[in-house]
Amino acid sequence: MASAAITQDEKTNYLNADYGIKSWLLTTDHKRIALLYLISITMFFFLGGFFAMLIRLELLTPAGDLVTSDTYNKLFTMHGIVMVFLFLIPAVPTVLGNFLVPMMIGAKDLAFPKLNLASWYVYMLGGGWVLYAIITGGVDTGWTFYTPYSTTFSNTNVVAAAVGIFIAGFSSIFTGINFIVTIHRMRAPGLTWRRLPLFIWSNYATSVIMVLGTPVLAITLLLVAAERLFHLGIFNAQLGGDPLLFQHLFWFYSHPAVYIMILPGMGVISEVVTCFSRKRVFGYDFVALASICIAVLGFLVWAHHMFVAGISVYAAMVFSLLTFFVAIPSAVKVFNWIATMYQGSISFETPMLYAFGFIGLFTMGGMTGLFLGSLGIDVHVHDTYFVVAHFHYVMVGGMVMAYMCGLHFWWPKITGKMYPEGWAKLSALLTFVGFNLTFFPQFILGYMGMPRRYHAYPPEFQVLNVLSTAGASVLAVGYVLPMIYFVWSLRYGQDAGPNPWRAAGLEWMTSSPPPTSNFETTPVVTWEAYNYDEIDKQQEVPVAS
Amino acid sequence: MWSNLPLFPARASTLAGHVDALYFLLVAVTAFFTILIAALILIFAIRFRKQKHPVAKQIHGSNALELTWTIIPLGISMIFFVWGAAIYFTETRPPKDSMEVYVVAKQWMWKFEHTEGQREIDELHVPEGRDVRLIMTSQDVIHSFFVPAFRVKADVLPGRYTSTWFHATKPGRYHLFCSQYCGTAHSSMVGWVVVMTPGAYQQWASTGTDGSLASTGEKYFQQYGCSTCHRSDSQGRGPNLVGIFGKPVLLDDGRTVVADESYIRESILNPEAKVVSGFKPIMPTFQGQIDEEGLVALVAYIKGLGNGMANPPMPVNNPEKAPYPVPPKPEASQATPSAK
Amino acid sequence: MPASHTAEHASHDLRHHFADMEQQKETATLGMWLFLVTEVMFFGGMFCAYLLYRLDYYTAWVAGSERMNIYLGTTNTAVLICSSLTMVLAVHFAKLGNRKATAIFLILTIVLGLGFLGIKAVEYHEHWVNHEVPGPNFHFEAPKPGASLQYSPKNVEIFFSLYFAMTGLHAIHMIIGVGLLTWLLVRNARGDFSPYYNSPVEMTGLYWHFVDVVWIYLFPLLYLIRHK
Amino acid sequence: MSEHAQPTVKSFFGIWLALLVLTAITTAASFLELGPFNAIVALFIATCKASLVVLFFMEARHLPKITKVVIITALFFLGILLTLTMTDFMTRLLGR
Repeated sequence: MASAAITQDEKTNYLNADYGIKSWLLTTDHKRIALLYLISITMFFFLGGFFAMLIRLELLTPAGDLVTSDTYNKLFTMHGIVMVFLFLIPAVPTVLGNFLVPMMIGAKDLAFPKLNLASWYVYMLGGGWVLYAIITGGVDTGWTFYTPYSTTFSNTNVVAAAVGIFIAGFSSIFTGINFIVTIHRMRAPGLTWRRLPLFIWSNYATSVIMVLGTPVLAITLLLVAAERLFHLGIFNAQLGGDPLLFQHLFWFYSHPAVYIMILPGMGVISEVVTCFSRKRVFGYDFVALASICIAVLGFLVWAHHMFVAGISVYAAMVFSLLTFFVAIPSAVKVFNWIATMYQGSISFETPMLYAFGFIGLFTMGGMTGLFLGSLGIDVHVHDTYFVVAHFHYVMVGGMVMAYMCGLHFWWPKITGKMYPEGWAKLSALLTFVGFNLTFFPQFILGYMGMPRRYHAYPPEFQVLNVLSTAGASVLAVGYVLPMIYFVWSLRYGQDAGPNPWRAAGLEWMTSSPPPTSNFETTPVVTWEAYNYDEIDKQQEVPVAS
Repeated sequence: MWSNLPLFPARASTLAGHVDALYFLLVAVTAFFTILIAALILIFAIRFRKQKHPVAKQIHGSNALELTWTIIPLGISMIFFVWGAAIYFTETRPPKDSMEVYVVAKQWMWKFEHTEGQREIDELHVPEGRDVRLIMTSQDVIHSFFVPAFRVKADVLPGRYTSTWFHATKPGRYHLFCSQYCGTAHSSMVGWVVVMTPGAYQQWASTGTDGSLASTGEKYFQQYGCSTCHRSDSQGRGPNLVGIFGKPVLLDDGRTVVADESYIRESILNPEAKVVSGFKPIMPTFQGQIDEEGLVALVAYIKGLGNGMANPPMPVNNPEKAPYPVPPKPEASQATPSAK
Repeated sequence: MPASHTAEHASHDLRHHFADMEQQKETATLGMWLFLVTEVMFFGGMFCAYLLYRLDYYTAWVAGSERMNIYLGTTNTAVLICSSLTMVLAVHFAKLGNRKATAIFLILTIVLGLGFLGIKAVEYHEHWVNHEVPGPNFHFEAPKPGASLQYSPKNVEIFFSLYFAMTGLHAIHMIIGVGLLTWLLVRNARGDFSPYYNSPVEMTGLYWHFVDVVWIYLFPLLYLIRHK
Repeated sequence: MSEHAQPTVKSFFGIWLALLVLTAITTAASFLELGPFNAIVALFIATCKASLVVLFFMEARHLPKITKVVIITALFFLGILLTLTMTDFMTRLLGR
C-alpha cells in the first residue's frame, strides 16, 4: 500500500503511522488487519473467478471437449471451495467488519487485537493449505464432500482440502468471538443497543452463527479426514454407517453459513440506503430483530438440502415448514428498505446503484428459495441448474453486490481518497447486466432438468448455456474494473475529507483515513441511529467555528 | 436457431401436471413481488430524488405495516408449503399394485431388472398408463435417479433400498440423468426411459428372458441352501417365508417391523440385527457372497411367495438368445448371474 | 506489597484499550466462554453421531462397551476430577497472589493430567492388542449363534471408530491443556501473576474444567452400557 | 470475582467429594439391570456432575448476565442439532 500523497498537512493516520513489512505483518490495529484481509480476499476472489470462467467456457459446447471430465470435476470443486470458504464467508465481516465495527461503536480497537491478527494468519494458513491442495492435483468431491465418495471412492487431495478448510474455519471463529465481545463490552458511552448502526446488528448476528456453526463443520471434515487416514468408519456404508449422517452434520453448518454470507451484506445495504435517502431506516427495531431471527431460524432448516436424499417424509415436512419461516425476516428487511426510500431525498452515487441492484436481485434470489423450500418442486429441481441459479442470485447478486457497495461507500474512509464516480457507475451497471445474463438462463435450464456438475449435457441445453457464458464474460469485466480504478484512486483519487457522503455514524466523525486510535477522544453518543435530519440541518447552518 | 431451444420440459407423467401447476403459481408470485419491488424502487427514486424532494420526511416506521408484510408473506408461503407437501406425500407413497422394477446403480451406469426377468442397462422400457415403482440401491457411491419429464428424482444410497414411482402418460423417449455427483463419469451416467403403448410393451417384454426375476431368486434360494431352514411346508429352523412380505413381524426384542424389501435385504446380509421372535439367531451372514443383483432376485422371489407366485416365470423359449436387448455400451463383465 | 507497587504493577498489564482491570477480566471471561461454546458444538457433532448409531445398533454398542476396562475408566474419571480440584485451587491461590501455592497446585494438575493420558495410553494399547482398533487390524468375533447378545462385528467397528474419535480428540485437548499449564507454571515462576493480573490462570482453569466436563459425559456413554 | 464472597477452599473440597461420590454411584448403577433406565440414570448423574463443575469450579453463578446467556445458547443449539437430526432418523421407519 504505497502511502498516498496527502495534500493536507502530514497528519498521521493508521496508514503512515508506521512503515515496513513488520509494521504490517505484526500489526494489531484492526484497520491494518482489515486491509491485509482485503488483499488476500481479493486474491482468492479472482482465483475462484478464474475457475468459474473455465467452467463457463467448458459449458459452451454440449460435448465435454475443453477439459477432461476429471479436470472439470476439480474445477467446479475448487470454484466452490475457494469461493465459499475463502471469499464469501470471510469477505464482509473481516474486511468491512474488522475496519468498521470498532469505529462504529466508538472503540479504539476490537476486544482481542492479537486474536484478530491470529485470525488473519489462520486464514492465510488455511488458504495456503487449500492452495497446496489445488496445486498438487486438486479435489474432485464437490465443495460438499459427500460421503461415501469423499471418504472411499475419491483418490484426490480430500484430506489436504479438508484440513485447509478446518484451519480457515478457526479464522471465522476468532472473528466471531472478537465481534461479539467487542459489541457487548466496548460500546461508546450513550450508545445503547437501539442506537447501534444496523451494520453492527447484522455483524453481531453473523458472529453468533460463526461461533455456533463453524465447529460442527470442523468436526465433520475432521472425521472425513480421519476416515481416509485412519479408517475410522463413522460414515462408511460398508460397516453399516449412514451416508445421510454426514449430510446432516455438513448442512447443519453449511446452511447457516449462507446466512453468514448474506447478513453482513444486508447490514451494508441498511447503511447505504439510509445515507443516500437522507432518512432514518423504516422500522429500525424490526430490521435489527430480523437479523437475529435469521441467525436463529437459520439453524433449523438445514435438511431442505436433503429432501430427495432419502430422509423420512415427516422430517422433510418439518424442515420444509421451517424453511418458509426463515424466508419471512428476509422479506421484512426488503420491505423496510423500500419503505426507507419513501419520502426520502434520494441521490444516485455508486453505492446506491449497487444497493438498488442488491434489493432487486436478492428479492429474486429469496423468492426462488421458496421454490426450493416447497417439497413438490424441490423434488424436480434439486441438484439442477435451478439450484445453481438460486444460490448465485443470493451469493453473487446479493452478497457480492453488497460487498462492492460497502467497498465503494467506505473507500473514502479507508483510504482518504474518492473512487472515480463515472467508472464506478459503469462497473455497477456492467455487473448488474452481466449477472442477469449469466444466471437467469440457468433458471430455465434448471427447470428443464439440466443437472448440476455436468461436464457434458444434451444438445438442447446449448443455446441457454451459450447465453450464460456470454453473461459471465460481461460479469468478469464488471469485477475487474473496480480492481483497476480502486488502485488508481490511491494515487490519483480526489481527497475525500472526513465525511464525503455526509453520512451518519461514528466512523464518519473522525478523519479519513482515521488515526490509529480511531478517535482523539472517545465520542459520547446522544443521538438516535441515522439522524439524517439533524445532520442535514447542521449542514445548512454553517457552524460558527 | 429457435428450432432447438425448448424452454420447458416435456410433461409425461401424472405428477408433472401438479408440479407444473405449483411451479407456475410460484413463478407468478415471484414475478409479482419482483416487479412490485423494482417498480417501487423506480417510482421512489424518481419522485423523491434529491433535486425534486430536497428535504426528507423522517418516518420512524409503523407497526401496522410491519405486521401486514409479515403476516401476508407468511400466509402466501403456507400455501406453497401445503401444496408442495401434498405433492411430496403422493410422490413418496407408491400405490400398492404398481409394477416393480429393481434398479442397481453402479459407478456410471444404471442396471434395471424387471420382475418378468428382462435386464437392461441405461435404458428402461415401461408401459404407458401403469404405476411403475422403482426399488433402487447403489453398489458404491450415492447416485440419484432423475427423469425430468416425469418430475421425479430420488437418491440411490449404498447399503439401503430407496424407492420412487411414476405413472407415465405419454409414449416417447425421455432423458434419464444421474443428478447426485458420483465421480469421474457422472455426466455420462445418463440413459433413456422409453415409454411404450401397452401393446408394444407386451411385445417387447416377451422377447425372451431367461426366466423371471423371481425364478432366478428361487434358484438362489436353493443354491445358497435357504430352503433347508426356511421350509415352505412345515416349521423349519427358520421362519416360514410364505406370504411374509408386507406383514408386520414380531422380533425377539419385542419390536415389530414391517417385512418390506429393506427388512428382507438386511436379514440376508445382517441376520442378527432383527431376529424373528421364537427363533434362534443361527442364520449365517451372506455378506459378500451375494451381490446386489442376487439380493434383488431373492427379494423378488420372497415377495412372490404366498401370493400365488404373482409374477409367474415367463416360459423360456430361446435361451441362447442374448439376455439383453443389445446394450448401447458393451459392459465389461457381461456375467449375468444365471445359475443355469 | 506496597499499595503503590501493586497499582503501578497492575497498570502495565492493562491493555491500552480497556477502561480498567475489571472490564478487561470480564471481557476475557466472556471471550473464553464463547470459545467454550465452539468446543461444545465441536464435540456436539460427535455426540450426534453417537446418538444416531446407538439407537440403530444398540446391541453392537453393548458388545463394544463390554470390552472397555471400567476400572481404568473409573480411575481416569476420578483422576480428572482431582485435577479439576487442584486446578481450581491453583486459580484460587493465584488470585490471592500466593505464588508458591499456585505453583504447587499447577504442578499437581499437570501430574494428574499426565496420569490421565498415561492410563489412556494403557487402554489404547489394550485395544490394539485385542484387535479392536478400526481399520485392517480390526477383528471382532461374531456372536456365537446361541448367545443372547446378537450384533454384527461391522457395527461394533463403528462403535470403536466413535470411541477412538471422541476419546482421541479429548486426549488431544488434554495435551493442549497440559501445555497451557506448563506455560502458566513458567509465567508464575517469573512472577507475572498478581492479585490484579491473573486472568491467564483463570482462563486456563475454565478450559481445563471444560475438558473435564466433556469426559464426565464421555465416561458413562462409552464405558457404562449394559445389556437390557 | 468482583464483590461477592470469595469461595472458600473448604467448599472446593466439598464439591470435589460430591463429584467422586457421584462417579462411584454412576459406575455402580451401571451394573444393575434397570433396562432403559440405565441410560437415563447415567445421563442424569453425568448432568449433575457437569453442573457441579460448571456452577462451582467455573463459577458460572457469578458471571455477568451475558455470559450466562451464552452458556444457555450453546446448550440450546446443541439440543437443536440432536433433536432435529433425530426427527429424521426416528421417523424413517414410520415413513415407508
